[in-house]
Amino acid sequence: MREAVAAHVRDGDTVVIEGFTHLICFAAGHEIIRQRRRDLTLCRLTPDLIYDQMIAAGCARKLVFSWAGNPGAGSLHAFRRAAEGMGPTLELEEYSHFGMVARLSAGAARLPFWTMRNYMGTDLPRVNPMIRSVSCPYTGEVLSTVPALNPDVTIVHAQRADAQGNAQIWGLLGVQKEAAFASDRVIVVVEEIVDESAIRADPNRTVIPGLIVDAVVVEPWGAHPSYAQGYYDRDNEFYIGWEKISRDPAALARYLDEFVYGLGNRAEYVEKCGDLERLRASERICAGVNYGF
Amino acid sequence: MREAVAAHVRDGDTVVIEGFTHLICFAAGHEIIRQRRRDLTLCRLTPDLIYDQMIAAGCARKLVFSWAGNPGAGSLHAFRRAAEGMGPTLELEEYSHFGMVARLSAGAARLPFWTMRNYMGTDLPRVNPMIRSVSCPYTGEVLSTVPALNPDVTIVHAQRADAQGNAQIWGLLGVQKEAAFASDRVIVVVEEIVDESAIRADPNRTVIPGLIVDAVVVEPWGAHPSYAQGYYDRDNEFYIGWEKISRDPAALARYLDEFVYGLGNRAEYVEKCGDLERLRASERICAGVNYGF
Amino acid sequence: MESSYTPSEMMTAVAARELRDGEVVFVGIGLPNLACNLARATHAPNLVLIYESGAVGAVPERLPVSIGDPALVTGSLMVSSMADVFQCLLQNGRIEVGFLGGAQIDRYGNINTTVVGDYTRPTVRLPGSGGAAEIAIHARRTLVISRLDRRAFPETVDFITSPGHRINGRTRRELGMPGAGPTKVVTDKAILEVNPLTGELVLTALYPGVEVAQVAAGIGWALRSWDRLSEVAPPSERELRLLRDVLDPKRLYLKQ
Amino acid sequence: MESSYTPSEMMTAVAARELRDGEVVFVGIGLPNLACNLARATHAPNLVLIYESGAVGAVPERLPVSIGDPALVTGSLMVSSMADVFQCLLQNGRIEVGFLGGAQIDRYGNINTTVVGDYTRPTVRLPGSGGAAEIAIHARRTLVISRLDRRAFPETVDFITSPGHRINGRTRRELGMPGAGPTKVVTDKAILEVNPLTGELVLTALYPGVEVAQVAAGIGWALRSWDRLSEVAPPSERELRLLRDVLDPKRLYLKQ
Repeated sequence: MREAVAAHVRDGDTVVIEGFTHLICFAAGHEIIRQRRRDLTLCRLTPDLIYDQMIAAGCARKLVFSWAGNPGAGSLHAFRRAAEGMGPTLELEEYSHFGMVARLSAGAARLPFWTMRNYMGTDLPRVNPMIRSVSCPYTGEVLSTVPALNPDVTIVHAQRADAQGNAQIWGLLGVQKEAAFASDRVIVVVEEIVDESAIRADPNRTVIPGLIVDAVVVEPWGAHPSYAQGYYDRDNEFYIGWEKISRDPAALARYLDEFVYGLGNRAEYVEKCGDLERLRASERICAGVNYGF
Repeated sequence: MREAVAAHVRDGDTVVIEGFTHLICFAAGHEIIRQRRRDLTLCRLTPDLIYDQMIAAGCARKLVFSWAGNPGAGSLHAFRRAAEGMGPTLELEEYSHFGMVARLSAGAARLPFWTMRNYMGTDLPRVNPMIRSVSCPYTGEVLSTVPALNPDVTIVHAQRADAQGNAQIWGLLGVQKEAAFASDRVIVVVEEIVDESAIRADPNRTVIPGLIVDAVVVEPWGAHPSYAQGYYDRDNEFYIGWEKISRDPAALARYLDEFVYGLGNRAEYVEKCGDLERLRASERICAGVNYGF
Repeated sequence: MESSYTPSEMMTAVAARELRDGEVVFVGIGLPNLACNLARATHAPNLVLIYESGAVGAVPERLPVSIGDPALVTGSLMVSSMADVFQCLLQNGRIEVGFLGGAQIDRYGNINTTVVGDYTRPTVRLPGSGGAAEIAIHARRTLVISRLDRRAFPETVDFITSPGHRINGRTRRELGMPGAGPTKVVTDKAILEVNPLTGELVLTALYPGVEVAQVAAGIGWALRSWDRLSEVAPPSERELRLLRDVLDPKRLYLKQ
Repeated sequence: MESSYTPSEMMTAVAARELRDGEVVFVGIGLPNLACNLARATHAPNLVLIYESGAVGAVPERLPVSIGDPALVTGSLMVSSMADVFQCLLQNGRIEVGFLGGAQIDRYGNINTTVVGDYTRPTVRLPGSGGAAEIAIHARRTLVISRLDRRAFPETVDFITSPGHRINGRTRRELGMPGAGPTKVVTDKAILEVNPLTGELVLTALYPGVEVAQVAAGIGWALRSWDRLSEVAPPSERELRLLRDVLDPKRLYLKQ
């Protein structure tokens, strides 16, 4: 991970670490904090705890997002302090979920914009001039548009991939595929590396092809405290506990010292977290299908 | 199948029977011919033998397509006779594959058009006025557009589905998902009906949700002479043999009499075809994945 | 005390009754999720639960702690990419009921989940839209669940995240919105419904033992009400048993 | 007779040599498929084969009889929907080499697979574009495989299905095409390449024992050629052994 971040994440980059609740790559976020990247434009539908930590650590110049809360547990206070003018300045560019999905879809297709029937009656276009409109060449209907989002680097956490980065994901898929195809560089982080033959045995499960991947990193528990379907559950206590930590800048600083700066890598994090085994997933293995002909 | 076609396919309808080489529902096409539907607008990327037969049978008023050949074996002569003015008149509306995929993508999203960077330098827009252009509200770039395609009815063949039509497909996916979501009515035809629990055991395999499906039909070998991954191989001899049959209108009429009009249903077709077992797929079953948490 | 119940339990029961069997519902976490599962366990066994995270036909074995809980995936009918959720399901018009909540809901059902105060210099920065803007625009109808409070029901919201029935005097039809918007607001004391003629939220039904004045006290504008107000039945024993013993045994959401 | 070989074998070997290891190739059925698999078996083991049907990283265990052959899926790295193939792979610029053939190829590399004669009243109705139009526009470069024949190489095509290097005098750049287009035409007697200055296809290399006049005889315009023509090496023993014993043992495509 150290090498992958050093090689592919640069100061000033537009960075996407995607994963909707599922497979959020905290391992990569922590490494970016450790390497003290600066002036990043961080993009995610839900900034979540990972971007709250990166904002607190001073990595971010700008945030592009659609829902900035602590799902089911409260606020992202580092984000809120910045947004409410009580923290470091942070530029905000705000859409809805559909808008962010559309921006990445356009980026993946290498089109300059994406069309939606959306935003009429909302104040979002008033505060975000990048939400515009286009007239249908057939019906004349005016539809709303968002510009393509093409990150410098996208980091995707997957359950498994082969050495070339052919990555398979099951459970919630979020916008990882679109983000990866939209990006100039792609880092795939996985719970486990498998032999190419395991990928080839079930090609319909592959979400990201190795041909667009620049680096593959194995990082078990790399998505903790978020979850990896079939590997480990969400550490909900940590999410609830974050409310208290992030509310107090000093406590947040202590957390970063202890769990990020104070550690050399993810293995040390896993060890420091102690009993993560309590989150280990139960077995609900599905049947295979026949690819014969 | 008789009931599903009687209830959902009407004279004058815009009909899509999709499946790119894989899972082409000949069973539905034959039933539509048997029920003597007329004035249909038939849409498919590759009309293939099924639409060549429906054109010969007089079901079609118009064909919307992007590649009208007999893959690897020659021509679709019923189509050619019509197109070359030596058969019944058939209106043609022609795109490229990307254009047809884009039309169905727009239809599925219920947008009036879809945007592409395509067609510059080709003669297609000259002969098809529905290929137009739009200016990007951000870059000013002029991009090409195609109008949404929203069929009255789409027929999709899948390996399996539950009684509600939650359909799972593996192997080539073509544009079935887009076609189904774009359509007012959807008929799902499957090799086998499985219990809902089998679908729920592997939800990432589901391509079409039952909530958009109007009828579910079980029709083993329903895609013959095309194939169903994991069930049976393509009957390539039939595809090669079609060249000779379709070249001669009399021979084609005899084929329809013998294999369509002369039979009451798909079971009789399977019996008449004789030894289809030679096409039975070998076993290449993949491993399952863990959906536990 | 078997007849006593908390406001949350009442709101959940009332919201559940709004759902018809077989409907396709865009579900949120908390009370909406409980309402949907209560409806499934009672009068609407064929309700199809869809979460913006992509889980379709979810049958959560545990109370989901987030909209992307793994329990929503395990045993579901389909997992959709978010692009498909918003384009092929929501924009396609397949969602019959959406649930919305908000820090502010105004006279015309406009909802604010973005900022309290000025957008560029907010006193309170809220999470933002998430999928709320497009749900309010596309769902055939949306249900709002919110406790009465003058701050929560101002005359005008500070920011329109999710459009209601009048936006600067313009109707949803004039603005081209496919869905009917927030037709009903389920509060802790009463039910408000939109007056289709004026686009205004009006009082249409009271919970047992509630006076109109108590409701008006929690509303930031001159609340109008139907001449004849219906009284809403309290949660039945069965509803309460399901909520307490099966759906939220730990009282995560139903305590108050 | 071990040194003798068919034109198809020569064309396949020549096309295979055009592919570099690790390249991402949009493959067609027939000779292009054989050329890719020959390259994989010789100098380009890491070639990534993509079929418009959606199979990515295909390793067909048998000679595919169609672009959607099940053998292209079994053991492949990924199956993409066709929307992803055209938007995320082709339009995204990930395809480095595309293969095209055609009933007509003109002086400027424009290709016709749509109609012979007038579009509305064709003498021969051809299959149409399929993915050819977008491949010619987006693939970083495209290779054309076609036997020489005056009817197949007219001065001007009857219909431009896949654009070449000059369209009514306009260049690809002027028209905004991302890819380089058909840079090389592999025929049964020689290799034609585009002259980057004029956009015209010119003779650059001859096959063993072929005279310029024989090539010109199969071209419908005044064919220009480089001053110094290189001679193309015939298929090696190894190439022939692979083609005959492994890749097309039934001689489906290599007979003539």
